[in-house]
Amino acid sequence: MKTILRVARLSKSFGGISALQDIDMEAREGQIVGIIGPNGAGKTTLFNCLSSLYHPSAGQIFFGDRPIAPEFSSKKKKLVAACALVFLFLSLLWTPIFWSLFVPGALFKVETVMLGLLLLGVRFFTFRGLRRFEIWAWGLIFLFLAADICLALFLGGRPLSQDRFLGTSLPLGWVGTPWALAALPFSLFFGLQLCTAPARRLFGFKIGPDAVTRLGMARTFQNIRLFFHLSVLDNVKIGAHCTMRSGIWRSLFRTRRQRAEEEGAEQEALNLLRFVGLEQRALVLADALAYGEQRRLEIARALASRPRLLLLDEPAAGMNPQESADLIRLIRRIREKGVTVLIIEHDMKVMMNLADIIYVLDYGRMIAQGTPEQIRTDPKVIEAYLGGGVHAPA
Amino acid sequence: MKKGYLGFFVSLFLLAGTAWGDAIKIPVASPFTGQLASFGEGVKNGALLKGSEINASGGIRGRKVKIVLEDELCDPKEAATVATKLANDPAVSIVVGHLCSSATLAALPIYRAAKLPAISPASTNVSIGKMSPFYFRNVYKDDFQGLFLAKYAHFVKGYKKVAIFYEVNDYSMGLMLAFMKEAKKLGIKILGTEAYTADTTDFKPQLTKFKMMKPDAIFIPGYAPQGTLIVSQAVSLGIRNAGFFGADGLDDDLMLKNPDAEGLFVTTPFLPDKAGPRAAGFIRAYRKAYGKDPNWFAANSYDAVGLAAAAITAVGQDRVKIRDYLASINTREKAYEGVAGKTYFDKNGDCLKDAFVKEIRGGKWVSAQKQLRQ
Amino acid sequence: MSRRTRPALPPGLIMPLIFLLALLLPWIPLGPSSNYVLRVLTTAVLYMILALGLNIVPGFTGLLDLGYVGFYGIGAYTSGLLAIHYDLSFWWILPLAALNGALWGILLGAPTLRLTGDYFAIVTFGFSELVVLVIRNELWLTRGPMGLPGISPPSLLGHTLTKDWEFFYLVLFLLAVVLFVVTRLEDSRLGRAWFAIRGDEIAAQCCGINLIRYKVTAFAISASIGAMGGAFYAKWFKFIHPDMFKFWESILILCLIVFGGMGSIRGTMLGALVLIPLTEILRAVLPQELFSARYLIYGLTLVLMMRWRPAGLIPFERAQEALARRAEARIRSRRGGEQGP
Amino acid sequence: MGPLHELLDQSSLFLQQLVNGITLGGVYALIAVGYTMVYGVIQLINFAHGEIYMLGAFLAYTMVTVLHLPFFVAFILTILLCSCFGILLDFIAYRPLRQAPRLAALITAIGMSIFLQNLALMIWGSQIKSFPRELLPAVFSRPALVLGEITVSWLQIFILTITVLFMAILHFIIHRTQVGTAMRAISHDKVTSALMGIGVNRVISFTFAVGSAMGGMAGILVGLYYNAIFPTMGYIAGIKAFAAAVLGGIGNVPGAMLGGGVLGIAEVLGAGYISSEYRDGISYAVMIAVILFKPSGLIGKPTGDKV
Amino acid sequence: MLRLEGVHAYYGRIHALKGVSLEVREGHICCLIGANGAGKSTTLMTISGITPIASGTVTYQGQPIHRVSPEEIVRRGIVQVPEGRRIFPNLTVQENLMLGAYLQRDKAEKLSALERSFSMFPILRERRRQPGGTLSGGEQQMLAIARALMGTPRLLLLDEPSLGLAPLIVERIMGIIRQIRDERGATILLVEQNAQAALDLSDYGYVIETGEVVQEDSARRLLEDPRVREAYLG
Repeated sequence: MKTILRVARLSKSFGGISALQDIDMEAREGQIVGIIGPNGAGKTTLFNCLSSLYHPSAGQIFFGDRPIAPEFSSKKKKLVAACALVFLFLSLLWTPIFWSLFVPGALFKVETVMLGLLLLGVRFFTFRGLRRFEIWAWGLIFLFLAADICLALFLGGRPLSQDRFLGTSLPLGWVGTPWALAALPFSLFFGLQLCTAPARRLFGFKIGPDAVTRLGMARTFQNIRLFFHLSVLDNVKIGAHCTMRSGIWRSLFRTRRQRAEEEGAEQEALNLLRFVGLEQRALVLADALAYGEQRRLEIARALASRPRLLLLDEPAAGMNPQESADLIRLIRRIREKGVTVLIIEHDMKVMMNLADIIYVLDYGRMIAQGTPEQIRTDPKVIEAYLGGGVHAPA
Repeated sequence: MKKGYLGFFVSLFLLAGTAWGDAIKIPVASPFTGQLASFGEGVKNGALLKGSEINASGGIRGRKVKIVLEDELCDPKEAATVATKLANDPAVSIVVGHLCSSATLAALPIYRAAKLPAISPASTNVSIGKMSPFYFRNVYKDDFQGLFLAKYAHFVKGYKKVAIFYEVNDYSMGLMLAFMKEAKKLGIKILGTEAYTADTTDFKPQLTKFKMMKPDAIFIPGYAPQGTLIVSQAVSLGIRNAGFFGADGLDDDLMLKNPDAEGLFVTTPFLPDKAGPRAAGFIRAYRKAYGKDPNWFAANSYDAVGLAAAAITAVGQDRVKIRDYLASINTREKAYEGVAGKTYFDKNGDCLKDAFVKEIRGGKWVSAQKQLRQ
Repeated sequence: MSRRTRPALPPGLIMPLIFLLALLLPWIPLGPSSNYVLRVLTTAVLYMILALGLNIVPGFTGLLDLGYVGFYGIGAYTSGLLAIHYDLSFWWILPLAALNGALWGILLGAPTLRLTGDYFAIVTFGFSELVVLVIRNELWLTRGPMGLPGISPPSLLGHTLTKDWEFFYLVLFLLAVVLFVVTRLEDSRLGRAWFAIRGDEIAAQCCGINLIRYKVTAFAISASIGAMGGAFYAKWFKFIHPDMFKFWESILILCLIVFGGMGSIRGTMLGALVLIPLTEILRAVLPQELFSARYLIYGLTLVLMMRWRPAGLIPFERAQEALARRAEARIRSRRGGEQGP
Repeated sequence: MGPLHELLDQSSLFLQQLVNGITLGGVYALIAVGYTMVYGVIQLINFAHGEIYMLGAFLAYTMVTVLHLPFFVAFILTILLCSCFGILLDFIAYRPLRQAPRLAALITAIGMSIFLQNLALMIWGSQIKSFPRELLPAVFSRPALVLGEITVSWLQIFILTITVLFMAILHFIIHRTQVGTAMRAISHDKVTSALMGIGVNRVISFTFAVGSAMGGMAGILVGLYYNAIFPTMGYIAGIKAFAAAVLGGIGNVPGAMLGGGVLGIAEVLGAGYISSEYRDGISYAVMIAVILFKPSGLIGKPTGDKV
Repeated sequence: MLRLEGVHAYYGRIHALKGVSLEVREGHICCLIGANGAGKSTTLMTISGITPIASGTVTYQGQPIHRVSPEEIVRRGIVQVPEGRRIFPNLTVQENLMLGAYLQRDKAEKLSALERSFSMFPILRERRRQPGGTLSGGEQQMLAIARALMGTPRLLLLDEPSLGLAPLIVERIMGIIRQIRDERGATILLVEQNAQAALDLSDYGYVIETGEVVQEDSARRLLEDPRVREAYLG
């Protein structure tokens, strides 16, 4: 069996309080993996890290062989910081010089100094963004280049005196234009370089939750997050978003391809709804569903993205025993479809007869892992879970 | 009032055009509310006065005249709606309006399409004239006024260095450009130009700059509400030995409340004491009706209504004929004798008129001792 | 579907029928003021277009956009400048204006759409003010406060449009185009993604929807519809002025969609159809001093609607139910087809 | 003119602009406090705050001119009325929407702002009003300090003193008193605050009252300083003050002070040195830049949204 | 002392309480156990007056309190320690505590209450100037309890005090709860998932499942009940 998910030394802290510490775990294809632990043990935080809603403070997450949360070695961090710093200094020096090339004496003008100071502030934050591996910071650099060019165009032919009605100014800077044009390919090249794959690999940008879903990891939420104002069918079709391709133009002209795709998605959504037992309710709005139905709809929506790994966050919460039993059967059937399932549950009973392997979290740490049998008898688990001194029935 | 239409949409639309019975309608479109309402008030008073005078002397061809006030807030959009309303009313054969140039420009295409002649008593923007053969005005253009002011500043006041503080609007900028053009010719040095927008109240940064330039005078080609603030803020900043002057936009009693504005002078198309004998009766009647002196808006709108009435009297209510009649008043000899001087039109429908200068002395508008004749 | 009430007419027929009625409108004899009525109706339809465009951002994706009038202005000035300097035909200008609107929509949207709701609203507001400032101050380009007079009227097959009914038909045609675009998008992958974003951004992300991309798309489409409205406006008024694109316009359009129902296409149109002629009625009914304060009523509308009927006259849910009904019909017909042969 | 002379001129120009900027900044700060406090407590951009500022100016004007009250009585009464008005505003417009989505509250705020602005337009008309000088304390119109070309008026000193004084008082209220602690608690967690027995609505009303009082006071001061009162004055000033609040870090009183100062100086220097046409644009641009690049402001703390 | 009868309440769209009835006697520690999402926290929130109830009654010392504002409920002596501690992280420990005595107008009284809580939780005295957010989980829980005690409650509602805490600390917290009952004479309603710990401590227990009370008995008997053991004790 191939490993589908691997988490290594994952830590996450919020403002000094660590919610997760050094979590190591893995899931293999076709398994049902359980994560248990008392409330507040950090289970949902772990899920949020997996689905990239949170970015871990340290550690790595691999989905298949793709890194979801790449770790930045200190060496790489230093490299990026150095690059950013060099760029910043260059652009700081460069802007006034660049301007003064076509605005006579710009280097010594109050305007240049003030604008320079303003840009200094902006660039400082860019620098910070760069160090934090935020992709927008690179976008900003792009923007700076564009701004310099625009300013060149804008200020180019104008005398910088207040008196623009007497001066003979041209609408476009005929002096600035060649410079701007010369700078354009350079900045384009530089910007494009950053968007290409090698650059991404070097700097290791974070990827968003949507990208994670497209890679094949879907999830449900502990407190149900459906699109309550939309119909049940549309909820599932939204789940199938990343399996579809048609964009604006195809939608506008209802091409045959788009219609076929829509039809297919609709059919598949109906099948999924039948799978979770909601076929009859397909056309009502989601907020008209009962609680248990909403949970099942969430699962259907997650399945619609054809995931390889499904994350279920306390799917049995708030269900009565009958409903939880149905749910367990449903999860088994999902596994039979070849989907790996990762479940958070604090209810041991559900997990014991469902999971192939169980990880136990407590207080942000992984305290045990193993088959349900091993877990049931692990003294550390019993202590954490049931409070000291009591032994669970074997 | 129009309360009677408080019924149905359709009946309202149907009736809106036709409910004034037999009287000849002369609509007057201007801002009667809003920021520029004080200008509109002069227009309103002048027009109503003329209307009642016509009626008192037996109306036009025996029919009464009804002055209909249309408020357009000096907003181009409103002006266009009002213009449509008027253009589609068959009872309307000529319009008096609009006051603001931007409103005029918005209404123009509509009047032109409806072949409805219009006379503006106050739109001074240069570009209006060429836009439509159906448009006339009995007020001078900005370029004339700016030129006149430059001459006055040079020959009468002897200013050498002038700073200009203009508002970002068509009126103000047109004036400024005309002034600067002439100033260059006359050798007045323009120290600098600064701008402000209508909703600004803090003029100190720009004024501080002027202060350091030490101008002989500051030219404020704007409107009175801002003008008075500019003057008092300038004085509070310590600009004491510079004069202030403006154009007809500053010609408002609002300026009089400001003790710092002493000595400020403006151009105006109409001066009660310099106007001819025809004006004396008008001024008397105006004082009687409204308890104050007429300003130039009142005089011009009084004349514009008079022109409209004269046209209707001459050729009846056909729009095209009225237009042709107005266009035929094209020499000084054929000119319409109004209270604000003779009015005759060039081929663009613009007119050539004298400008006068008045200044604030002792908290009152008085005509300047030296006037400049064209 | 408990709340469902079946309309007397098949739902697909209502819109064409209304259009047909509208087409007949100019020929109803309304006496001398019929042109005035037509002009008011043209304004109402123009605002329908604008409201449909704005609706895409706050209605479909749930972000408050206060800068819509900026795109409207950009469209109007694009149209005016192209008409004056290059003497292009309206049918070239229209797509170019839309394109320019979309371009600025993307430029503004890409960096700002990651902001949370309030900040986004403020930034878009700032943008629209900046647009007006630029229009007002860049004399070399826009003639600034002198306005842009002398825009040639549009023409069709060599015939220049001048009559009011011709403009009415033109704006109806534009409305039909916009309506086509909006309804098609509403019931597509794109529309669902927008609705998902409106419903719950985090869940939407976890469904594989790239927030920024779809928000920017929505913003660009909204902007280009606004710009189209502006292009028509310039050609219709033949004169444009920076004062026409003040913040108030944004509020007015927002008011239309809040009143009609954010996110519901029919509600949006209804809002425009009710509130725009209302302005004209107010002009006739109110004394002049009160008329100048008519925005008081719009402000009050916003407050009261939020308080008592936040979903508007035709709520978003109703629109979604209509979509579900359409899906139902689709599924049923498909089933019928399967069983047939 | 020698170069030395020119240098002197240039530097006194700069200093005078600085003085202008700081005064303007003080005014912005006073208005910004209202935004900052309300936003800090209930995370609502109270668009109508600018209108309270406008009302403050109009009320004082009416009291002085129509009711012929002495200026300082009018000053105090206006502040009181404004704070009552703030409470009323909260009660009528915002309280019913406390549980509603933020979009609804924001739209209500915009609606309220437009409503109030037009109400003022209806009551007082759109023309610019100004305080009659003879009814004001004479000291306001005298320059306090003339240093060469630099003039500082008593009014400027008065405005700055009041700004600094009230900022200090507010800082004290928020950090040293029980109701201030309650405000900070509510801003973080309304439910838990209620569980502590804090009357949440009452504290929010108090916040509105204090913020509105500041806004009203700013209105009077501005009315005096520029001598211009008109219905739309709250609109631009409100937006700029909001920009100042964001710049300093919204929800943070010293931040409002700092932001107001920085924005005021930036605006005045911008108008003085770069382009007076784009003066408002400078504030908008600063605001947009801050929101984009550092939404938490200069000295605010970043707050993450919880998933 | 406190009695809920047929209480229905909605949590957002969810019908969270479907006719809950329970009773807390003076001087008892009473516990409410159940799974996540069963409606335990909602029950406490309805008692505190935060969640409005759709139907049913809540009476406290013979008076109905379900239409009373949360503030008034606190004034009458019902104080809740909410789930997840919910201390104010940006306020210092001392400010947090002082907020607990918000309704107490008497300054001296407040200070003595502060002194009492410091003597009960010496660790808090050491950290009085620190922002609440910098405390560890256990300390935060103590702070939350101490804060509630500042209001000198007669009925203390505790929502999952053991949440996310290490077993040793849970034991300490449970000890403190008992101490509160014994020394302060407060009645306590405890909501717990950790059924073992809760039942060990309590006099009487209720089991709640999907918004309904399914079982009630004295704590000892519940502990021995096979169904409870099966469902909640693993």
